[in-house]
Amino acid sequence: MILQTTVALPVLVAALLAAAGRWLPRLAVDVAAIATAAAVTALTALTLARAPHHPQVVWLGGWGPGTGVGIPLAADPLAAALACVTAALTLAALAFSWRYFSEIQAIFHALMLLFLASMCAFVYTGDLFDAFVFFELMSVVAIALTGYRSEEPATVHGALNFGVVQSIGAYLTLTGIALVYGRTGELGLAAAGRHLAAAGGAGALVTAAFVLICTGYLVKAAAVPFHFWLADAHAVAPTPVCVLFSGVMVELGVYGVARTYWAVFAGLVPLTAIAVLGAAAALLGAVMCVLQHHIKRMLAYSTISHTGLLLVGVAAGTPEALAGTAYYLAGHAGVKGALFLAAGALLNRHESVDARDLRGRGRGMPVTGAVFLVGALCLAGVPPSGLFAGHSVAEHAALKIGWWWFMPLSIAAAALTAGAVLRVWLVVFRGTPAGAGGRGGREDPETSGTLRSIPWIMLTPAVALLAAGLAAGLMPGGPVADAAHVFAGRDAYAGLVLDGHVARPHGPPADPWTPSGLGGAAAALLLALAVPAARRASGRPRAAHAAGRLAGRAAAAASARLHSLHSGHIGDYAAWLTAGVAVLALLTTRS
Amino acid sequence: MKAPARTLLFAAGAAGTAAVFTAGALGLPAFGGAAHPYADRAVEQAVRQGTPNAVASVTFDQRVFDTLGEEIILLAAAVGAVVLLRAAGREDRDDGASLRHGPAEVSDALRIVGHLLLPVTLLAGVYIVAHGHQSPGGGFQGGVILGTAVHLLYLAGDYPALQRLRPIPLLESAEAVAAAAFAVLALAAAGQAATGRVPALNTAVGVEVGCALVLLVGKFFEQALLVRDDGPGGQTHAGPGAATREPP
Amino acid sequence: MSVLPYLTAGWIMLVGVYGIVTSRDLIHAVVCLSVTQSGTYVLLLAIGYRYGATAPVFSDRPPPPAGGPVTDPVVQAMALTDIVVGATVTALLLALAVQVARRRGTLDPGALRSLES
Amino acid sequence: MNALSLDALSGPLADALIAAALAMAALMATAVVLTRSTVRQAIVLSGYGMALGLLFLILQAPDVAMSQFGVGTVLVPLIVVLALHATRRHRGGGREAGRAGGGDEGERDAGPGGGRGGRGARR
Repeated sequence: MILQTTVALPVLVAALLAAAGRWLPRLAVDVAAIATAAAVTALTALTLARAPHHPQVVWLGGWGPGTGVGIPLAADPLAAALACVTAALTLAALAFSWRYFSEIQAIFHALMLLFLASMCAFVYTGDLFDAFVFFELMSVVAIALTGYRSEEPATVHGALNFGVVQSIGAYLTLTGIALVYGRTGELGLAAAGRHLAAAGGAGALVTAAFVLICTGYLVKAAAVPFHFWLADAHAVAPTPVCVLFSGVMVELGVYGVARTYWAVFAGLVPLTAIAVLGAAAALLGAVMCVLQHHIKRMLAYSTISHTGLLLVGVAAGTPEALAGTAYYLAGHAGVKGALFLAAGALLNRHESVDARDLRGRGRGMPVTGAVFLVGALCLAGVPPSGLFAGHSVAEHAALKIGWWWFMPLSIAAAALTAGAVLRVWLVVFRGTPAGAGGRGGREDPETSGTLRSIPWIMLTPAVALLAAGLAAGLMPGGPVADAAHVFAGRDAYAGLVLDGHVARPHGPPADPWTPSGLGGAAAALLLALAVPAARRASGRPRAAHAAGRLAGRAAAAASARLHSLHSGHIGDYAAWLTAGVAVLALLTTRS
Repeated sequence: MKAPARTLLFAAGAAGTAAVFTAGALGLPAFGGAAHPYADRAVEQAVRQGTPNAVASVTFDQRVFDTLGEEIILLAAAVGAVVLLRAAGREDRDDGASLRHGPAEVSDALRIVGHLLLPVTLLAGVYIVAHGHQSPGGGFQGGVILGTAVHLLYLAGDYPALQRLRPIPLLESAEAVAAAAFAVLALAAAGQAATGRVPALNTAVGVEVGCALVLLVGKFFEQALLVRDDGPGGQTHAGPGAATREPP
Repeated sequence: MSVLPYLTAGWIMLVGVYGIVTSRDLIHAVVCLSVTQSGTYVLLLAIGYRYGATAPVFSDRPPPPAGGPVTDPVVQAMALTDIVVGATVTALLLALAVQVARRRGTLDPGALRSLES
Repeated sequence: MNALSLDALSGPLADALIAAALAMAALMATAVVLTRSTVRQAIVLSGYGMALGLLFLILQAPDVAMSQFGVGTVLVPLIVVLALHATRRHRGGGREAGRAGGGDEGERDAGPGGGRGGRGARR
């Protein structure tokens, strides 16, 4: 009953708000939405607490596994934890929008709750087609939320690109699902997985189905070259929505790949392609992140980079690496959510999120500044943040399977993204204010007017999320490793869904506190500190000698090239998407 | 990217995508084959539950959670369209010109399309009304026809009559309530017999789809028929939805 | 004939994406997207077809095996869901396109430069 | 017998009927994509929806066919036409909605190129 309620409760309250919202006072709407999100958080926490010991499976409508029809909702510990993160982030985002958006009506809250319901349902569902339906629901709600401030041209255009690219991806996923259905006659993840494993042998159909199903999820996860929509959508979406986009929605794409692989395709197809695209995203996202001035866009590119690392962690294919990925995801959700909320605070105080406009104007905002600083350090992997634990555990696991390149990659990604945030902190909160006259483009502050001071209800969620991200690395290693073992076993999942028994693995606990992990964190931190310095040096023309000028010109050309690739042209994005499918297929068949 | 480069990139990508899809399709059982394990199970369960239309049994009984997701999508899309199209004419009004809705600017193409579609829609509508949930058709198909047919009134009569026929705030509420009812029925009525549950769910879907489509199409009508009156005396901006939805 | 229907579905999807890539008008692109999606209905129903089968409705005919084979009701239910999803997504994207035109005065993706980073 | 259900089909007749409906659907889909004038495209789209509905009837899926007739031939084309009508004032250069995007040079390049690619892939 808990699992259905987790999905149904936000839907019911959302329907109520959509039906009666126009006649309800704003306070009632806020309280109802926040209470619902809190209730869902409690329900998912309860599921998480029960999942390691009692099977958390529901067959909707009473169609048990014996009938061979019906849709299961199942929560293994990792899925429950992800749902819990989702609900907690939604709670924070709704609390933040209490004062934010003072002129909105209940529709915003209704959409946020539907978003929460769709994400929980996507996490829990054990059925391929049902996953597609809720994946589409997530996209539809996300499009509506992205275009929420439809008065702004960039907003609607960003939302449109987002919708088209996501939809193409989702239709390819559905094509893959149809292939699986045609071959196995099953739609349940567990049942289809058992069928394919029993049939043995890979075959072209299995490869094609995996590639096509993964395409939709990789579009959501913003792997290169499917990532173009992400920066467009994040740059224009309202800040509380960005928190959910970056914190969980993108990560749900990674979850989709991981769940589909281990429940259905484990051992039948290689994950090399996912690793390659993920690594490309980690690098490209980090580089683009450094090149941005628009703070929300910068944070969006850093999400691309971090999600790329998550994909590589999943693609390593071992429970140890998955445990590291889980740490990383939890830490990233908290830290990135906090950073977006801090950016939102800047936006409604100064009507701009362009770092060049904001030079020195953050001096009066000590808490926001502290969030930026600590957030940057967390992105660099300072212990005990969840990102530190994730780096450490995943790097160790990657070395074990001979992926020597993973450690430099993750250090580089961490250093560049953290350095970019650090530079923003230096410029905005430590710089000296420039003369009057911004760079033109003012943005809608999303409130009725700019706020004199940031109210506590907007700051508390940011601080709480940051604290959670910082403490995520302290999660006990034993249960995390066990959860990863359960997740990364086809038999454990099939046993849970079809037979209703809980696997109890006994692996070694995950241990982030290793010398190499601490060394990696130190290296990333040092490099991160070097990024603002390097940017400052390259900004001073007199200091540049010949070699430096040459390097600078090459870098400028490269960055112009990169910028021109991210053109906002929907045709480009669709063409890149098909190219990505081809690359994915090539890498999956080759190895 | 220049257009030729884009087309080239697409050609390469499409070749790869087509290859992987073809390889997959060749691994499917031959078209029209006899082996459909899930279908056999679904038909068996439908017959056991006493639902003559197996498709309705799958949609509203065996895989009702899919349909729940679909109904939430409809709800989200209708609500989303209301949000996205809410600022209808706010900036137009700012520049002094008043707005009215009228059939004056309906293009010939619109009329032709409407007239071509009218008989088809009516035929289909009659069919849905004549047959219950036991034969092909059901809440969804009926809802679609109801939702669209209302707007063909526009072509027969004039716009004000249509507006009186669809009070948008009420429809929004009705749609959301129907979605909520569907969710409750789908999740809470699992124990009841399918013979009672399927028609009830069918009705909820019909109401929701009908309301959602009237809303969606209505919003587009409002956008399409917004015309400017440059002189005074024209009717002021009259979209009921837009007027109430606009933030102060 | 044995794979031709599947390949037709693939062709429809691909041609839709081609339309999006080469589109000069966002409304045209959204329509092409709906064409892409219609390929998935064709694929689903092709997978569910059986030679000599009738529709899975037993109001006037005994169920199988007595009444002869029927086509797959599961893919039909999936296609139904898919059609609704497609229509709503199309409507939402068209609403966005209307707003793009209103704010930007054009629908040519080549002329829209509001998203450059 | 229901009005929209066909009797069971088998043998070469079934094959021919299905093949014809499939070819029709594929051709109409291509036509929708290659119709660059948006108003005309909405009409072709309506026809495509009809072709798909017929295909679904032949494939013994009357429920889906009915939805397709409702959604594909009526609802979506109607919304498209309305959206076109709503945007006609805002299109650049005062061009009419139907002609937007037509007539410039890149356009003429794209059209036949698509046709060539299409025929090549179908062979």
